[in-house]
Amino acid sequence: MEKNTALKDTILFVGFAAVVLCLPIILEPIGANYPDLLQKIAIFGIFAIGFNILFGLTGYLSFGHAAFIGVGSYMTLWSFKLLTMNVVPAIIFSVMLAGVFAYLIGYVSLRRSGIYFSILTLAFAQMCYSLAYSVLTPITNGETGLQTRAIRTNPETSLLDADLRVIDQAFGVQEVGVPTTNFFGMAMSGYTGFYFCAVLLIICFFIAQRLTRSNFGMMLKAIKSNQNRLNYTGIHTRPYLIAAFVISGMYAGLAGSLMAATDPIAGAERMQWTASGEVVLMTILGGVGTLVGPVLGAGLIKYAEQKVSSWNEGILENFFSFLPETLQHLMTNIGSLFVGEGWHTTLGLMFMIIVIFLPGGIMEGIQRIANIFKRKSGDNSKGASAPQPAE
Amino acid sequence: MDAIFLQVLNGLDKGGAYALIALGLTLVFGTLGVVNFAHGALFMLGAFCAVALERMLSVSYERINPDKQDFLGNPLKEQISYLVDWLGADTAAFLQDYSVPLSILFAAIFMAIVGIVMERGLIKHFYKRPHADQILVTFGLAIVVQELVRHYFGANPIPQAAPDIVSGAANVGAWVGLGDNVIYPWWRLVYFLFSAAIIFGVFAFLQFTTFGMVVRAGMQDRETVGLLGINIEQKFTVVFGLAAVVAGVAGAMYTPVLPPDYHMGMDFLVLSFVVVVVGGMGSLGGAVLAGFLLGILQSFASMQAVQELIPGISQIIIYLVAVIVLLTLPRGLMGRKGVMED
Amino acid sequence: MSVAEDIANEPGRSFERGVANSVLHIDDVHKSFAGLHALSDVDLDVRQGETHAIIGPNGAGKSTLLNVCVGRLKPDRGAVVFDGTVLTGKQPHEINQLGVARVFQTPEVFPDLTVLENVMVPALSKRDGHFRLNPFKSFARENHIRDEAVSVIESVGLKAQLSDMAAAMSRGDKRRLELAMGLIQHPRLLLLDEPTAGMARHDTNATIELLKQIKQGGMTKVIIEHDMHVVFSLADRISVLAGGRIIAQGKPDEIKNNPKVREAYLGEEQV
Amino acid sequence: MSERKDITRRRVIKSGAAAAAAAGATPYFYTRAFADGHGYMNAPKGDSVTFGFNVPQTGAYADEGADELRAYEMAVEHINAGGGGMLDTFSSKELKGGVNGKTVKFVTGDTQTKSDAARASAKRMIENDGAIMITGGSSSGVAIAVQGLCQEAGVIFMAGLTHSNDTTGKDKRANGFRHFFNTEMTGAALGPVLNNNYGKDRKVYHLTADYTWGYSQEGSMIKYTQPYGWETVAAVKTPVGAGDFSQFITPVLSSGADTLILNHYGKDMVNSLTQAVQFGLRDKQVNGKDFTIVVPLYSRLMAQGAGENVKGIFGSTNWHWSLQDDGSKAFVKAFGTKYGFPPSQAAHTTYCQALLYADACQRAGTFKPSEVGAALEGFKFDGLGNGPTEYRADDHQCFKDVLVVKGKENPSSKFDVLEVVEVTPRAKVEYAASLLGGELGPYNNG
Repeated sequence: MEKNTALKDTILFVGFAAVVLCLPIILEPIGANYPDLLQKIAIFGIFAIGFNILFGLTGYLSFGHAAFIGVGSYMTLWSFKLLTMNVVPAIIFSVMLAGVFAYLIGYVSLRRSGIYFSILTLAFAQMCYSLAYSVLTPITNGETGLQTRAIRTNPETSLLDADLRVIDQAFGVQEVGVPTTNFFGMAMSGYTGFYFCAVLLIICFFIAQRLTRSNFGMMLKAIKSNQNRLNYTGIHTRPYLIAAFVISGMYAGLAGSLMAATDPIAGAERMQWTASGEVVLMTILGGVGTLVGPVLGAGLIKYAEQKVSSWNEGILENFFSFLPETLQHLMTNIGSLFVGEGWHTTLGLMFMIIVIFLPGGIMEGIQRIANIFKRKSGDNSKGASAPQPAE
Repeated sequence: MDAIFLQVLNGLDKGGAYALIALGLTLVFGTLGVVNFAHGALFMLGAFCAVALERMLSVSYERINPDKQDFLGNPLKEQISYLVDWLGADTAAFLQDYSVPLSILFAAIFMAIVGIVMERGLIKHFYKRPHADQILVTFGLAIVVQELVRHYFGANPIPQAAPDIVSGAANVGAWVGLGDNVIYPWWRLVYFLFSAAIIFGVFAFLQFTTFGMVVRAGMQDRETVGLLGINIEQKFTVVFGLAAVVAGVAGAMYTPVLPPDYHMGMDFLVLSFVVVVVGGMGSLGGAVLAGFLLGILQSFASMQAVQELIPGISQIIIYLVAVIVLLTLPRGLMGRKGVMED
Repeated sequence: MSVAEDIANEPGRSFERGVANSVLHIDDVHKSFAGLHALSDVDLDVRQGETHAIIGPNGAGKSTLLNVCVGRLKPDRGAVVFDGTVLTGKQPHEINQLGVARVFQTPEVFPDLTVLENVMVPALSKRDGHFRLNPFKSFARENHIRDEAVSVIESVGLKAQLSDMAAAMSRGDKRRLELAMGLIQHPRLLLLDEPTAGMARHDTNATIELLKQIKQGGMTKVIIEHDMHVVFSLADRISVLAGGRIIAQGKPDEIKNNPKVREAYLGEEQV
Repeated sequence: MSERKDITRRRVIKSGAAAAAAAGATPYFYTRAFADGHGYMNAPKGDSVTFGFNVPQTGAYADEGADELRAYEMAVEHINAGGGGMLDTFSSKELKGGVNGKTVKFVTGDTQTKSDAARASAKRMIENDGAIMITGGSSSGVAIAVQGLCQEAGVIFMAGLTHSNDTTGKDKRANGFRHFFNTEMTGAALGPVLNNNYGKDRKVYHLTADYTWGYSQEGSMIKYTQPYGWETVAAVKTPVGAGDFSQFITPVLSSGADTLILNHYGKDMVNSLTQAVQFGLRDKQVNGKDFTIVVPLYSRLMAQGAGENVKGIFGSTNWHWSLQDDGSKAFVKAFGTKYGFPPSQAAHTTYCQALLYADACQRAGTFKPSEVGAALEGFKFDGLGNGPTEYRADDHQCFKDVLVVKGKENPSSKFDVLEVVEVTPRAKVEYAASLLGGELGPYNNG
């Protein structure tokens, strides 16, 4: 049995890695094989996987994880501005700083559970957002966002408008205009940027998988199932919760850092509650507590945001051009309710449909389809998909 | 002194709005056990009831006036209101002037229908589902509702005028013996009284009717009420309808203060959750108390003297209060043990 | 200074560390809820290796006493001393780590875990104690603990349901699972809150047999029970609680014939 | 100036061994986008060229975004037809159907008025749809973010509605161009008009949106009213999207100020203005003067939202449909006939930007950013509704007359909310490019 699980895990991991690395080919038919969307899918995949370590395993629903995205992004930008355009130090510092923030916020917020915990995390994140947008402008450059600049020539220029990059300067790097971010010379934009993110996504997936299968992961699941009982079993649950919170915060910090690494700008709006809500939706949409689900959810939402929003009426009219003209107009009108500027409607409907018909998210849908095929191939001796009786 | 007095008025006014939204939210939490992320959308729908009524009262037909020109230089098509034709100019003007107060009736009926349909059609299937599912489905619904509103009314705010008689500012200073600088808009005073009346009405309803008794018992202990064999499902529908109506009329009456736009529900959503949690989940009194408390604190935090002392405080005061309250009082101001803690 | 030390060092109070070979010593414990005295002047000694039953009519304060022992409730006065350590004021997980395990009256299992996992979790916590974070220590590779868990599950008769979700089990099965979760920790003191309630007679007997076997292993047990068949089959000594006070203590035979006990139980239970 | 051209992003960092690694590791994909072109990003193949219209389709500025999109669609029609609308009145007569012999097509994206979303959607249009330029937007934060992106990606950015100084000030970039005016020009134009109408020595209370544009607008208003003895009593920052501004308005009553300047835009402007009027500010007399309110930047779409309350209130705007020059008349006629209502200033500026870009490409004979940019730099034109206008080479900012407007007392229709009070000539609002700082840097051709 134990070998069976290990084998299944290995297959899952290898399959996941293969699919991620082949995404540019797999997504070609739906027109999603361009670097930015691929990068976003990988980055938000990391975010969602990390979020799932907290929410999926312990059941603690944080509404403030966007704060760590912001922390990671700002730290990365400052590393670019002060040290070097190489992403390695930026990522390391960002993940560490996000971890520190997560520890502080988690330490306080985890004194409460349930919706009280959710509101505490929300409150902290909203405070970070509001301050970053206004009072902390000297660090965050407010609404405009922090960007990389040319090397400072006049010492009186604010560091927001000019950079130092001491490491790069020490190595005598010649810069023309504003340089691009790199990983030892490999540019972080375009497909290289995607592969960089993809490799990190696979590593993050691996770590999450190991965590889930470890004793630590089992304790987290036990916390979700019955935290009180676990206390009487001799486990002090708080350190476990804080650890889970910090780990998922570091995942978020990494995601934030990668956002800034592939696209060197950091804005406060990344920390708004809607951004925290987005990752909650991704996780639930894909399937809470599953390993692959959150990544699927992330991909789906990013696809909707990027592609569905771009299907304007012209594209719709082309799409329905095979119809007679009146019908074409009618269909275009109906269609435009759901795509283009109406893409939010599609998103809202998708949430509702999935949660009504597939409570376990997309992963449950996949499971059901798989079960149908299993049954067709004759393996229906066991009622594997029999619903669990309610309490 | 003047400034402080006015900030208290501001706080009461804001607090009234917060309390009205939070009231329905906490009622639904407490009795149905549902985390309703679409509650903000109900508030927004109520506000658009006022807009819709105003539009209905000024439905018109076109008449070409060859003497005037429109912006393209073509003969102007004048809009003639049907209401004017039917009822005469005076009555029509009167009705249009009072469209916001009239919209309370319209909003109450419309929102009751919306609430009942929503509960029967969707919410009731989610009583036993995890909170996360409830959040996702109601959030999805909120998005769909607000996109529909945007489709018909556009994205820009649509101001609604208060009736002429209460459109100016009252010389409140003269009433309480303060200076002439203490003036306050009539409509805001009306709104405060209105919210107090609604809050009082809801409490009286829950306190003095048998129906209210059952609902309160349900908030105490849902299982027991179920065991009593009372037709609790039907009661739940009514409770949800009530919450929708309260949110709706609160929204309709708020339109002269804040020109409604399709996104206002989302803007109020987070705030109303903070209010409910600070008050204590499922506690009606707590929601009202927290609503007024946060309203007044927010007003004071915006004063320049305070802002100079603590920069940025006006931006974060609500959340800061939420953190402090939750850390010192584990279940909010008036919350009970065991509600929504899993 | 911890709460426990605080209480122990309260001026003018000294705890007797109990009689010789006492494992659990309950010293003058008072607890009241809103003016209602749930426990008053409770003194109790549980000796090493014995099975001590606490009986009494409904509302006598039995469960309150157990809750005070495991740290769920804090007494108003008095203390609980386990093997020389004051438990009062300690966190539930600390008390468990000292070797006190509890089997709950209403089954408190992990509903979303399998039966096997339910039993392995307490075993892990017994072994590892404090917080551990090692992502490469796979739960599936804990062969030693799994084997032990399987044998304990077998001994409570749940072998067939090894990989079932606990949520889907019957109430009686959950109680047996509870028992297994307590047993696997090899506690020095096992507190059993009505371990056979809701079981069929046949299963009750099986449980009695199981507990008898454990007794040979030298584990000290405190058992709260309504079912006198169970009590008299297992108990070495019995304490009777009524109205929050201990009204009698002694060997089963003494208790059976105690007139006070009969009075307290009149119309309540059949002795 | 010529040496800053033609530098591609590939000449980026060279750091020892890293560069060697890069040379071997740069994969096929990365270079694909421009390797087969003519040495610049998304060089058009075939007989069409794609413009990217990046406008807010959701969020608070969705209506302005929709109007921008209408104007873009019309601009594309006119460019492809070689005539119609303001193309007929435009001083440059190069465009005669299509651009450089290619038909113009377009793709659209939703900025959501968020920098991240705007950059993502611009990237999609560049990377996936092959857009040769990006244009649009309805807020400065977004404009600056997208401008930075276009600089990195190597396409031209024609800014839409963005009023902050920074867009062509300290955040200016070689690949970015702005037709819209800015807070500096608003201040310079409004100052004298306010003095003429309200007199010297007033006490001013500022309510300022708590973000970059707000600070910039507040600074300009203080700078240009000070010479007339206008004194700042207080400048209070308000959270963006505050909704209810009552707690910021009541202190004005007792502050001794006789003028309130609302450095707000969009929804904030509608809300704060509506509420300030409700509080009876306009009916008051302070220091023996009538209390006045000023809204430095007007948007007609939003002013419609503020309804009755804008009457008599001064502000500035980039363009207004009631202008009677040939260009404006032609534009309003074309737009009004197509859509049934007059265009907004957002529609106007985006229409102009599309036309100006197309014209520059035609004149340069290529779509290569550095050459198109050179064609725009210092370009003088007329007939686009703002009178004689110049794209200044130093900061890629258009200089033209600024309109001072006020809310109309007797509107004849729901579109007729503003009336033009004064057209401040270009000379009075011009400033040295060095005033706002920043560096254009070199062009990036991708």
